[in-house]
Amino acid sequence: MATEAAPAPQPTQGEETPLLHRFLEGVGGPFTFVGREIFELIRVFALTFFYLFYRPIRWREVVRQCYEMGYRSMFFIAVVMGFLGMIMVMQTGLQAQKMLGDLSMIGALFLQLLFRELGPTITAAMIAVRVGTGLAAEIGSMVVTEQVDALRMNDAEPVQYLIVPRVIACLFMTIVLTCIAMVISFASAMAGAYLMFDLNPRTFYNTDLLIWGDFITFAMKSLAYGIVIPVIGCHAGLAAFGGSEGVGMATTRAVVNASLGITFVDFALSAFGFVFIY
Amino acid sequence: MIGGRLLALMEQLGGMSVLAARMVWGLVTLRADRTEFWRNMYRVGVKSFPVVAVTAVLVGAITVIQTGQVVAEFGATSLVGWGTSFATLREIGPILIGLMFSGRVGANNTAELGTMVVTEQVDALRALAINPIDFLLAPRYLAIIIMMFMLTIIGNLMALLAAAGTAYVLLGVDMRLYYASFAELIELWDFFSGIIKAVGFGSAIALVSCYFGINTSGGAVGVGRAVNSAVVASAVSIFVLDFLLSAMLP
Amino acid sequence: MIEFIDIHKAFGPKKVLRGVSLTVDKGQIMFIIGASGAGKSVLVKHLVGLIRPDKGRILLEGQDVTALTEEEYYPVRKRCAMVFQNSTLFDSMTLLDNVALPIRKHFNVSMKEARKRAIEKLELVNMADAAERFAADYGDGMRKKVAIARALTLDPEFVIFDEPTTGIDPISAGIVDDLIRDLSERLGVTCIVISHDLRSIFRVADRVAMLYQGQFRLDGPPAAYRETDDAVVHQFINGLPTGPFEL
Amino acid sequence: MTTGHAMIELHNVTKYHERERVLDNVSLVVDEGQMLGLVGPGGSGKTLLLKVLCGLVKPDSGSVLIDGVDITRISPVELSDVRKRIGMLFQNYALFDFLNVEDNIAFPLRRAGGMGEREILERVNELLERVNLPGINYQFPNELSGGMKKRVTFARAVIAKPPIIFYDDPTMGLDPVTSSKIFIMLEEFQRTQRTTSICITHDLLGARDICDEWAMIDEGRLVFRGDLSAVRASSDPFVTEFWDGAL
Repeated sequence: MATEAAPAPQPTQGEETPLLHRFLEGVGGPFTFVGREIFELIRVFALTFFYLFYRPIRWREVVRQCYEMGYRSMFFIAVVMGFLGMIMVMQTGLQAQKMLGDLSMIGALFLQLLFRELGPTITAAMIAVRVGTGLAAEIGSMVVTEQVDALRMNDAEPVQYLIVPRVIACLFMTIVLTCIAMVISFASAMAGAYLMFDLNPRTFYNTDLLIWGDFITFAMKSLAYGIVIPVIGCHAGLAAFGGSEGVGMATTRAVVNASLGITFVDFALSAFGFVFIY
Repeated sequence: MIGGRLLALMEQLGGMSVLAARMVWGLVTLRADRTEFWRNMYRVGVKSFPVVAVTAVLVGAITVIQTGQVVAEFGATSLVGWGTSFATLREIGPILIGLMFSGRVGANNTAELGTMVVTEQVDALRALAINPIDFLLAPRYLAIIIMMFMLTIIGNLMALLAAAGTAYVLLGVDMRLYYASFAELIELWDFFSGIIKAVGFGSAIALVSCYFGINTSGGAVGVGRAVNSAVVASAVSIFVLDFLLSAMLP
Repeated sequence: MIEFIDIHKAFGPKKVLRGVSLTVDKGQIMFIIGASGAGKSVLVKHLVGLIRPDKGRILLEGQDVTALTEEEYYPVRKRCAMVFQNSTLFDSMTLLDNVALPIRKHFNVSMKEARKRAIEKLELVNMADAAERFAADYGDGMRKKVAIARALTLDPEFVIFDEPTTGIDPISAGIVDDLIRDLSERLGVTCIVISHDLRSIFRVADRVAMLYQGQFRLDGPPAAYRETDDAVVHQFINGLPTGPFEL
Repeated sequence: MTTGHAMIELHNVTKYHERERVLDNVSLVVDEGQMLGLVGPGGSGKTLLLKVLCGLVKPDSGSVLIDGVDITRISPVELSDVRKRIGMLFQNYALFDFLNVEDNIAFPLRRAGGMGEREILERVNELLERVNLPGINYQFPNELSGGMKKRVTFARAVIAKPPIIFYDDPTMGLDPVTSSKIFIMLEEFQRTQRTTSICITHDLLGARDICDEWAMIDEGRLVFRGDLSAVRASSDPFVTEFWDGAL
């Protein structure tokens, strides 16, 4: 429950110019908004973490959510990652041909980039779009039709009853989907390289550039995304209010916050990876 | 199952092309509502600028970390400027800004249209003998495309600045050197191809979000579902378009 | 006058209208009542082309308006305005702009002229002082009045009300009922009201037709409903829980 | 019928919504076994008052006593125990769309625990019989009509035999016949279980003879409290205008 904002202190000398007041509010506004948003996210995350160990987990619901999130978004992610593979190969191939003349290293370079950056981040972006919005829409409409209030009346805390299974399922599915997506992406890249620059797939597939650091970055990123996406999606859903318009706002908020969240985490972990691992 | 899904896909594509034709027709014959157009230009543009700006800055930094590091490995630190800005201008900028745009603008557009359909406001428009496509959809379609075009230009600029900054901080590449390699190796065409892609993404996002918005059904749950399918469809169309445009453009 | 001739309409397996015929004379307040989902608003939406019939014809002052294209329906809709159940005002605009919108779109007059006419219409429903406010600041009754003002901007001969008093409190419902009565007397507008609000039926209606299982069960003045011997009508009109009436 | 033991007490409860008082110093006492009708214009804070009574919303000031326990000053665990003794019929049904009718109705008992599965199912079927909806155990909420959903929500609210029940506009948007069936069900349950309950409604005609006492709320303030005869005797224009035609 939002605490009551303390009334603004009365200015001592004469009437405070409303312009200054409004200006400060204008400047401060976005920061307080972002601040409150982050604070609420941390609160939901802490609650989820607490309930993870406190109450029994509804495993049947987790499995159902895995199906809902994983299987249903498989086709969509496969298409996107397939195209991604081909696009990256085409771009790097064209430039490498123009600049360096030799194409042998494309495969290795692409694999490294895939592990470090493209694989986890782009898959997570797609999961944020498909699953993040889905969660916000589903939970948002449950809030708007007062189902969440009904849950609370029957001693089922929404975070524990609804969100914990979804977070676990999403975490698990993010890792699984990222691996599958990378295989698909690499396969289509290999095909692309063969078709466009008739580069022999065997030379395309070489892993000498891969170092342990890449696997660590990959694992860190997928784990982080796997938690960030559902928490943001569910939080946006829970904060919905006011009829169908509320559900609309919740879904928009989910996809924007999730995309921003992913970009921030990507930046932080890439910087971390760069400084420590390479 | 596969047949059913393909059939649904074809039906959607058909519906979208019909809607696109009618929207463009509404624009060409200037029947689209001006005040609605300017209102949307403000809402789409100004409201999504901060989000796009933050994404652009982070994208610039991330590009430097990834591609810069590869180029440095080859010892060609002078090429860092070229490497990152090439990738940003052509590929990563339009895609990531497009994804953020499809979230911030596309989802919002679908949600708003969906709510108007579900609360019978669209029926009210038709009952007042006002064509909803001319009044609601055509202005939004144009506003989203124009705003995507402008925001990508600004986004690219911010991404490059952020990239230059990160290159200096992380790789110690001097700004002047970064700018030199940028000015020397980047052709104007790299910049334009990125912008063409951005406009392509913008029109896809606008069309998809308007289509799923106006075809919403089934109360509050329907709005949520419409936004979900709109954002998914925008993401797919961004990558498909990117592939096609990259292949066609030199 | 308006004539519905033998209208059939089904949504998938559910047959909503089974050969319904009705004539509405000019200048009277016609109520169409029946259980929710009995097809009341479906029937009326045929008149303005929001729904197309499977079978049957609709005549508006002799002109056949059964299956026109969207463009051809525009003149029809200018003559038959419609007020929806949840008073569909556009939240992004002020009340004045809401009412000025149709004027601006149809009479290509300057914005100032459109606003002036809109104020006149708002005075009709005595909401003129709230012109610059937004819809969200007002309760259901007030919003409904503005929605009615907006429907009047095209000076229609017929106004259709889709459940005007459902889900709003008795005071606002009373205001809306008086407004409908006022429209009919002062402006000579023919009102078709879809409702299952027993209070407004006996307070305002000139003529009442009851739709039951896709057919008209009884069509006559409100008094006919008081002493009807038809068990189904009797049960419905008095809201008795037991009896032959089923959904 | 009332034993004079105060079951529900509100002492000058106030709630702000962005610097505006949506509940303004409300004080109310409902004795055990009594049924209080809560009426007032749309958006006057009726539903909010029920949510405060359920502990779903925390008031900014004032105290809320359920059977002598002040729920604004107890721990969440104790609060959930108090809630087990409260049944709530939500305005837009709040049926879980991921559960079928049987699981929806059985949900409170399964959550509370301490009862065998067989006995729970027996209780569910008995209630379905009572609301004359036998055999729809495996249907899902979206397949039901408005009236059916109301009855399923009612069954869910009363299955755990709570001593207190809150009804949030149980007959909104329903036609007269279904509304009176719902009211009959409420009254019959009220008589047999001797529950204390508050019923929000706009259908004064239907609820008139069911509620023992009436409370009227306008813009967050309690403006009237008394039984039907007090309503008839009242000179306050707000009361008389609100009730005209339904007395």
